[in-house]
Amino acid sequence: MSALLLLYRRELALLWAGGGGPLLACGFALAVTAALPLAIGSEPVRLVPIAAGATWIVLALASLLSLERLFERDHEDGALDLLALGPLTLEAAFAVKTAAQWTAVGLPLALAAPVAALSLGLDPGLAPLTAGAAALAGLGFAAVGALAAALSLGSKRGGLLVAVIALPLYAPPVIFGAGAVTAAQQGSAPGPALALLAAYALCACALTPFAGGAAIRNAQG
Amino acid sequence: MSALLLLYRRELALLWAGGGGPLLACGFALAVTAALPLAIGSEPVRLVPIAAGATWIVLALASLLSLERLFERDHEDGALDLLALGPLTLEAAFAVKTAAQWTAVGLPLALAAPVAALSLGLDPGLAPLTAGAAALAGLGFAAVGALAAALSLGSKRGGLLVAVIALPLYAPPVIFGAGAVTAAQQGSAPGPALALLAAYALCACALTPFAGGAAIRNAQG
Amino acid sequence: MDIENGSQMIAALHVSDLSIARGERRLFAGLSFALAAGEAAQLTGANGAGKTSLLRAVAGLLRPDAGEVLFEGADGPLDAGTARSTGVQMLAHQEGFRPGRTARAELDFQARWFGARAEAVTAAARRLDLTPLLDLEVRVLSAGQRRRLALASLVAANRPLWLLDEPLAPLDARRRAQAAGIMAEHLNAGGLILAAVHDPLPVAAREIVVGAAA
Amino acid sequence: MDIENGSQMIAALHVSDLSIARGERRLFAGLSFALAAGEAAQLTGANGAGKTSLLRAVAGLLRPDAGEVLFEGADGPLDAGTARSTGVQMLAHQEGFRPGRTARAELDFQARWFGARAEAVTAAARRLDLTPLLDLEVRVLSAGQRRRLALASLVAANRPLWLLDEPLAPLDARRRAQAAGIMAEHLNAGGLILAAVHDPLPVAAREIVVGAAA
Amino acid sequence: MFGLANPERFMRFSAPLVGPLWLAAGLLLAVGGWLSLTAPPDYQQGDSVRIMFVHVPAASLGLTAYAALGVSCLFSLVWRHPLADAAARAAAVPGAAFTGLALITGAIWGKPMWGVWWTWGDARLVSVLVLFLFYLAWLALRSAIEDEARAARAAAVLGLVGLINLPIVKFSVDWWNTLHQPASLLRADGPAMTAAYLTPLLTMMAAYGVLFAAVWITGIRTEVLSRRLRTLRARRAMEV
Ligand code: HEM
Ligand SMILES: Nc1ncnc2c1ncn2[C@@H]1O[C@H](COP(=O)(O)OP(=O)(O)OP(=O)(O)O)[C@@H](O)[C@H]1O
Ligand SMILES: Nc1ncnc2c1ncn2[C@@H]1O[C@H](COP(=O)(O)OP(=O)(O)OP(=O)(O)O)[C@@H](O)[C@H]1O
Ligand SMILES: [Mg+2]
Ligand SMILES: [Mg+2]
Repeated sequence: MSALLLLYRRELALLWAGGGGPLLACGFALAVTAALPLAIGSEPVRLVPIAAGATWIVLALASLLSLERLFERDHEDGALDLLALGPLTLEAAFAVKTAAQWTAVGLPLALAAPVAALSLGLDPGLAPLTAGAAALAGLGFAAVGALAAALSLGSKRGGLLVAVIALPLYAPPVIFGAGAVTAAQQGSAPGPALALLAAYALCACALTPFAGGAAIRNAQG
Repeated sequence: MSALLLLYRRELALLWAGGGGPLLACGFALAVTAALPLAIGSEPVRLVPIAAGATWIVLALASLLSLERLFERDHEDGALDLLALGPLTLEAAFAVKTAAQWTAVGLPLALAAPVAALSLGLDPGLAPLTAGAAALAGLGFAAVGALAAALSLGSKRGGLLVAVIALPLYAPPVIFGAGAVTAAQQGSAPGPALALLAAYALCACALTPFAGGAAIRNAQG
Repeated sequence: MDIENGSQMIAALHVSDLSIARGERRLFAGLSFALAAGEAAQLTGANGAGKTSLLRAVAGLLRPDAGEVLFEGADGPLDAGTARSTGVQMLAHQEGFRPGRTARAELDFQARWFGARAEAVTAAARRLDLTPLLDLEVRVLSAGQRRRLALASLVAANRPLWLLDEPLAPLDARRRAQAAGIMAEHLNAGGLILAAVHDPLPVAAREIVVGAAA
Repeated sequence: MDIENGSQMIAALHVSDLSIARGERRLFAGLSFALAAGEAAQLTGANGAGKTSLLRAVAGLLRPDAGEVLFEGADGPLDAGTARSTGVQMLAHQEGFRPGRTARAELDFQARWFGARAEAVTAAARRLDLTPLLDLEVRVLSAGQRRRLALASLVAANRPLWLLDEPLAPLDARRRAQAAGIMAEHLNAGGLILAAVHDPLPVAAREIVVGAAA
Repeated sequence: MFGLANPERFMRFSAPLVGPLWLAAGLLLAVGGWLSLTAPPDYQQGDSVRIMFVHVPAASLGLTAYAALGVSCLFSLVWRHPLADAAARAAAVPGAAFTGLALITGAIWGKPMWGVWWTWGDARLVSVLVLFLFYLAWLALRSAIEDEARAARAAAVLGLVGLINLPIVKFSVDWWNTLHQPASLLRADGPAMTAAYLTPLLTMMAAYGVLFAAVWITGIRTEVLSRRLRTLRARRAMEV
């Protein structure tokens, strides 16, 4: 128990103070949202229909960015070896890292998501739904993102490899999340899409630790 | 002369085989473009007006992703110290790195840009213009991105800090580049926007080496 | 400074008929030795002979080609997984500290991760004269200061089996003497030390030659 | 194996009244010494005394607080920038090799960056018995093999002033003897060596104590 | 100016200024606020014209503060002026706040005037946003590097680079066709505005200016003091 907490606190500190940080993730998300109309034109007729979708893509990208460092730095400076010799299995350590990633990046992004969506012209009434769905999606992003980071350990390609592995796995949460908000925007029920989103996030959390643990063990040679 | 070439070949090899690589950058750009219609719906009325803008944002993001490693790895494993003791000034080394980044990431992305734009419904006749403008913008991205990477050396934040620094500097090429294509799409002349784009890229290439050299020297303490 | 954990404690290490290959190359084969509580062994051998690889295999970080690593407790054989997750600590070339964090945060995490109590961490830091350095980033520590930080985490966690990879190289003369004292104390308390070295360990230690000769 | 470059060649190094501070702390002050062609000096001092920092200041990688580092050629003072970019090579703890590239690629780049010709690189690799290792990734080399790769780049580039940070620590006995031979040869050819050490250098070298005493 | 290079001298010189500056800022804000509220409503804009008294000085000070930051960065980088980094740091937060305020009030004003909160086609608006992002990037970089001296120099380089944006913000209304009002105050042929608005506007400008001076000097003083504290602590750690 206390080992879980110890590791969780370390990971949180690393993500918070260094390696990304919620402020920077949110800043990135908001800046990209701000840049979007810049490039595609700012007429509401253009923006409103894509508000939900664009928000989700931005979320996915922002969660992607700090992922690379989740395991790689630990691998390079030998800390991953320490983790392997510690009181937790690598599977548990992987799960703790996922949880920390979600707390430090996913949740703050869930707060930034409604802001981004509103600035693109989303109906303010949909803000709570957007935040909730973003939090759920963030859980999925964190889990499959961490798996991608673990799989690309020790490769020469780093960041972009993580992105390329994670991106297809990010598609379902993006589709379901944006789908839920778009459905609500068009007056139909967001429930089904939300249920799919939740199912995806939970399955990801339940399954990725096993694959992730194996991936780390493999990278240690 | 031969030192320039030696360094350029090393940087190219690093970017090509490792740390990103044109394939991965292009893969990322195309994957995001493919995800866009998933999120915002695939009706041409939605896609066509944003084709140019979305392409440029995707380009900017893709050029952002591999930047972090441009100097950071060299800094961490001590290679930056070797560069400082070598036959070139750090300013020249910075310029060579920028050139390599452009060759390895900017130019391949310039080839991917028309593909991405066409898949979003851009008029095929505009493909050459898109590629040319993307190549120019890529030069600007490479220069100011390398500066951002050099400035954030030795920081605790890494990737996202690079993004936050680069973002305001990326705005002009995105605006001018997307502006040129959009202008052509709407039947007016892309010339003025292209001229601004070229001016920005050239100024960036001429000025950033000085700032970048100072930033590297500073990081070495 | 007695090593706790009762029956979970590692009382002996048996390496039998171990063989390790890296890439297409076999580093060594048929290496066997045993190490009992209170004993130290130093691995010697040419560069690239496989000392570091052997340490990693004992720690379970590298899968050997053939042969086995067995841990024995006071009451008989221990499960390798349990033994490693409660009884083994390794000090590698790369100490595993994150350069951007403070020495205090890193020592605290590492030592407590390996089971140290908070007071033990403070005591170990004081013992190794690290107290004035604890607020510095690990990045700015000198090579020897960093190594002392790693030693402090070993001392604080006080696990029975220490795997050390050239532990004394970056230390100055005074610190080497101090490290010798720490190792001797660990052995007296029933600990085990397996160290890869180029210069002889400053405590009585059996020599195990790794490589061609093995 | 004569050192070339005629008048550009560093004939002496003068460090005068140097003082270095890191963070809020002054490491040492008023350190002066000179080193002439064919001479070696070893920097000794406690951990954290500032040996590595001094080497970095000589290399121009660290701005000293006060004092100067002057280079002298055969015909008089040299511009520090030119002297450093043509005459100085440093071997730090971190050898500057990229783990994911092959030893061949890294040695080739590093040596030629410092001015070696292609044949010199091959000869140096052969001399240090690296030829069979050249196709491996740097990541998988052992600590000693990696250090030998760095020595090969020094030998191949053959710049006059070598700054070495604990150069021999990870080497086995045979390689230490070989490294001693290489250093002696460098000094005979008119080179200069400034090394931070904890164990004495295996060549005749003046001792410079860094830290409190200075 | 160079006489103040010495932090001691600056502290001595600025100590008696702090109180009066805050006082003056408070007074001017009160007077300016009253004048703004009692100015007659505009025949076209009605009461929303009052936003001008908040918006214009905020935008103007956002620019001025960046200029202060940029020049401080120049001093810090080129002459290693010991106060310059503290000055840059102390200018960044109020500068970002003023710029943010200009963005927000501009958006609020834009809704009744142009029918939209925000438009991306307008070079002035976009360049002000870029200015705001520069502030954020500067603050992020300045705080992301642990070593103070290094952080200061890296941030100084970025601050100098950001200076390029200032003329773009300032002259965007003249160089490009924009929705935004062209300069009506600082013009070659004198201000084009009736006295009824000019007086409150100028008072508010003065108030913001003095407020910025007060915040800035206080910030520099705090920075110098905390630096002294750090040095003291480090010295004590050495003695132990
Ligand atoms: C978010 C939107 C806006 C931004 C970012 C913005 C920004 C600026 C800036 C940077 C200045 C220049 C200050 C100086 O030169 O010292 C300025 C001045 C001014 N703005 Fe705005 N503005 C915005 C919206 C508006 C709106 C909607 C109006 C009213 C129609 C307006 C009216 C003015 C006026 C009258 C001036 C003074 C011009 C002068 O005398 O130089 N602004 N604004
Ligand atoms: N993929 C691979 N292919 C071939 N050889 C490999 C591979 N990976 C590792 N090796 C070799 O395995 C050996 C690893 O040795 P190890 O690091 O265990 O040596 P060591 O005894 O610790 O040496 P040192 O004294 O230099 O630290 C090296 O000789 C290395 O070249
Ligand atoms: N920002 C900082 N604040 C305080 N002290 C610092 C800072 N940066 C470096 N130092 C100190 O400066 C010294 C650097 O020493 P250096 O690495 O030069 O030592 P060294 O003589 O090479 O030691 P070793 O023998 O351990 O390698 C260390 O004592 C370190 O703690
Ligand atoms: Mg080894
Ligand atoms: Mg040192």
